[in-house]
Amino acid sequence: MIADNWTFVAAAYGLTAIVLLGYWRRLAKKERELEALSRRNAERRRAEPSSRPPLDESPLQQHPRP
Amino acid sequence: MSLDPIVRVSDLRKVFGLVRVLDGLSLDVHGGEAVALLGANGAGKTTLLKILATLVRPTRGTATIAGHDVARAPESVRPLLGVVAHGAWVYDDLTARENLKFWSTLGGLHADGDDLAAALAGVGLDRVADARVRTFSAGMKRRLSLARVMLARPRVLLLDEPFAGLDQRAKKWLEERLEALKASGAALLMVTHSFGRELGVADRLAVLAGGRIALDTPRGSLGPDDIQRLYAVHAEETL
Amino acid sequence: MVRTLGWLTVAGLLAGLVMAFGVAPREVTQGNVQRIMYVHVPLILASYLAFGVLALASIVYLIRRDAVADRVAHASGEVGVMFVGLGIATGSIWGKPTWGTWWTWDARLTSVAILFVMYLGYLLLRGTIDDPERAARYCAVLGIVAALDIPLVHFSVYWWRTLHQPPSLMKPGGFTGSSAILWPLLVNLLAFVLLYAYFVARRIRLLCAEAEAAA
Amino acid sequence: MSYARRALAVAWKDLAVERRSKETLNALVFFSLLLLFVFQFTLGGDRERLAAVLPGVLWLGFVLSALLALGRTFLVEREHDCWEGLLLAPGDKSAIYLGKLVGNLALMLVVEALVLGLFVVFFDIDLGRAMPGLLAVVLLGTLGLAAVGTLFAAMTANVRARELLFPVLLLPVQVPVLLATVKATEGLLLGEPLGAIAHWVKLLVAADVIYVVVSVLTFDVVLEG
Repeated sequence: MIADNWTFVAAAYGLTAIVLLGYWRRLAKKERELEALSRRNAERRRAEPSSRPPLDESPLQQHPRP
Repeated sequence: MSLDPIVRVSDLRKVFGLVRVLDGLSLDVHGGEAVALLGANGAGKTTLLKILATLVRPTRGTATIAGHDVARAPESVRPLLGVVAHGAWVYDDLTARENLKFWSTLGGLHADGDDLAAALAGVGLDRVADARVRTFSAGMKRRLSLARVMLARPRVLLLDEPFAGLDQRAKKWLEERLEALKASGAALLMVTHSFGRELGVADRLAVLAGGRIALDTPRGSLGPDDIQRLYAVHAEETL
Repeated sequence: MVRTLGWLTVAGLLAGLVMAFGVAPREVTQGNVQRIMYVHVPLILASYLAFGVLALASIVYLIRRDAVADRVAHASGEVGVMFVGLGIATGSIWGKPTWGTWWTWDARLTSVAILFVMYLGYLLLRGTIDDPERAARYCAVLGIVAALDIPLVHFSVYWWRTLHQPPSLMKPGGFTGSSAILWPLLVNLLAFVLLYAYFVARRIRLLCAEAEAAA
Repeated sequence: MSYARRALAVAWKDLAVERRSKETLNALVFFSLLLLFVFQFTLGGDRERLAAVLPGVLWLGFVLSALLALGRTFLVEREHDCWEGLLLAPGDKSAIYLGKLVGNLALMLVVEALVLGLFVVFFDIDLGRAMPGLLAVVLLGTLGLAAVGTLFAAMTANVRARELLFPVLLLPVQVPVLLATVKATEGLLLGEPLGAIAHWVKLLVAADVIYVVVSVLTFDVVLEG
């Protein structure tokens, strides 16, 4: 009967809990950030509806000349 | 000039990241007609060509060539296309004849030795047919890619600054080739920056600004300076 | 909908814990350290589910070019890699007291490690390509190739191992399949499948929101 | 049947460009000489150790040169701006894939023959008995590497950090092929009959079929630009 090393069991379950919670919090945080961003965009868009975004063509992402 | 246009673009929009490069662009080109597309750097001229060439998907709006949608049915559009872009699509380590043979085979054409020789002679490369393309000048490479295009006898020709880097003799020669293609019923859409003799081929001028066609006028008797003025008015006003 | 799924998951996980520590017997040969199995095995099986869903979503994307299918694949890949990574970690934590070493080239751990690296590559590819449409297409192809590769990986690793050491089916150190162990395992498996579904749903919603914000 | 002609045209073009420029071939020849010296310095002296490690060392040499060769598959298209030309070629794009695959296979087999030759000469190994079996294993293994390698080369051709991304994507997927080839080679060099490594050969055949079929089916999507 080998010794009951609960420490290993705790480590395994603890690590799993930490990582899963961490992922959950990251999701929640990103959702909040996005919420704030879209609210700000909505306000900005209401403030000056007629403005046209700048015309400088960003480098074509389709075929960047490496 | 045939009646209904071969190339129809309606309300085309293309967004790169946050930038609306094309925003509600509409343009038609008929068979046997050449349209010169002018516009400031970055106005979206090359993007329009790439969308028509089925290389880039539009964000919204439709573009059709001979009735086939370039985004949904690229396979039926591609055999109709002749594209002469910045890159001349040539392999430096192959000879002119080998390049031509490769592209014609890849295009599914059954061009035999004489067709290749005739095409090379047509673009004045017969003497250097078996020389490595590595030794060619930019103008010669452009003529080789034009020979490639003419072999396929395309119904629509998309040209991205075809005259750039050519000397006077080569420009005159290219002009004749494009007139011949127009006469054979092909539709030409040519992006260009200069207002000089290159526009001789064009039946219509279109100025692209603000993601849309700001001006679309038959060239008629307009001289280089009228075009310059018209361009200045339309191209700058919306920047 | 997602909120109820969330609470259901929490309930499932709690039930799993109760089963793992309360109901499940103390394993004869290994002692309590064997309870790690109730989190290690479900994590790995759930990750297989994730990679299966990823492959299916990739096929749907290639056929219908439907952006949601691509997001399902993306979300499933992310959660799958996290689960399989945790599966490896818990497996090696479990291996330490049982075999005395953190890592052994045991057939199951080896093939799981290969999956981990393969699908890490999937996430890397997705992160490298800026244009969303192209990223979706390439990742769909990789998702399918990787899924087809899983059986090949399993066969090759098992043959490679069995020539030297008897295969350990479900967990390191042999598997005494008695029903007392089976029920806690099934409950935990259900809990982790629910967790997988919940995380994927939240991640898809986030991806949709990001796409809208960008448009 | 323009499909076959187009595939052959691509293969011919790649081999012609390679024969004339010899860029990749030179790099690979130099690389295998380098490999030989490194193994000579580290393992040369002790014959038993070398014999035990030879299968792994041999296939390590093959895989590394495969990575070099496969990573450059679409380099000529990118450098000469011909990528769009391939995109606009009408018809089924998998013809281009098969053409590139044949080109890659030819190049890799040449280099592998060289590496094998160098090993036999410098380490004076007797391959006599193992030869027919080894030939089959090398062919099947190389096809496995090239099939997925050519597909992933197309995927990573226009991507940032492609030199890093290509091996990271290819190697994990190729673990079954690597395991099978090394184990089969080991069996052959120990003089075991072909029967003893039959299961590895079957795995290689299965892997090759799967890889080629899935690559042909999905190449159109990858080459869409």
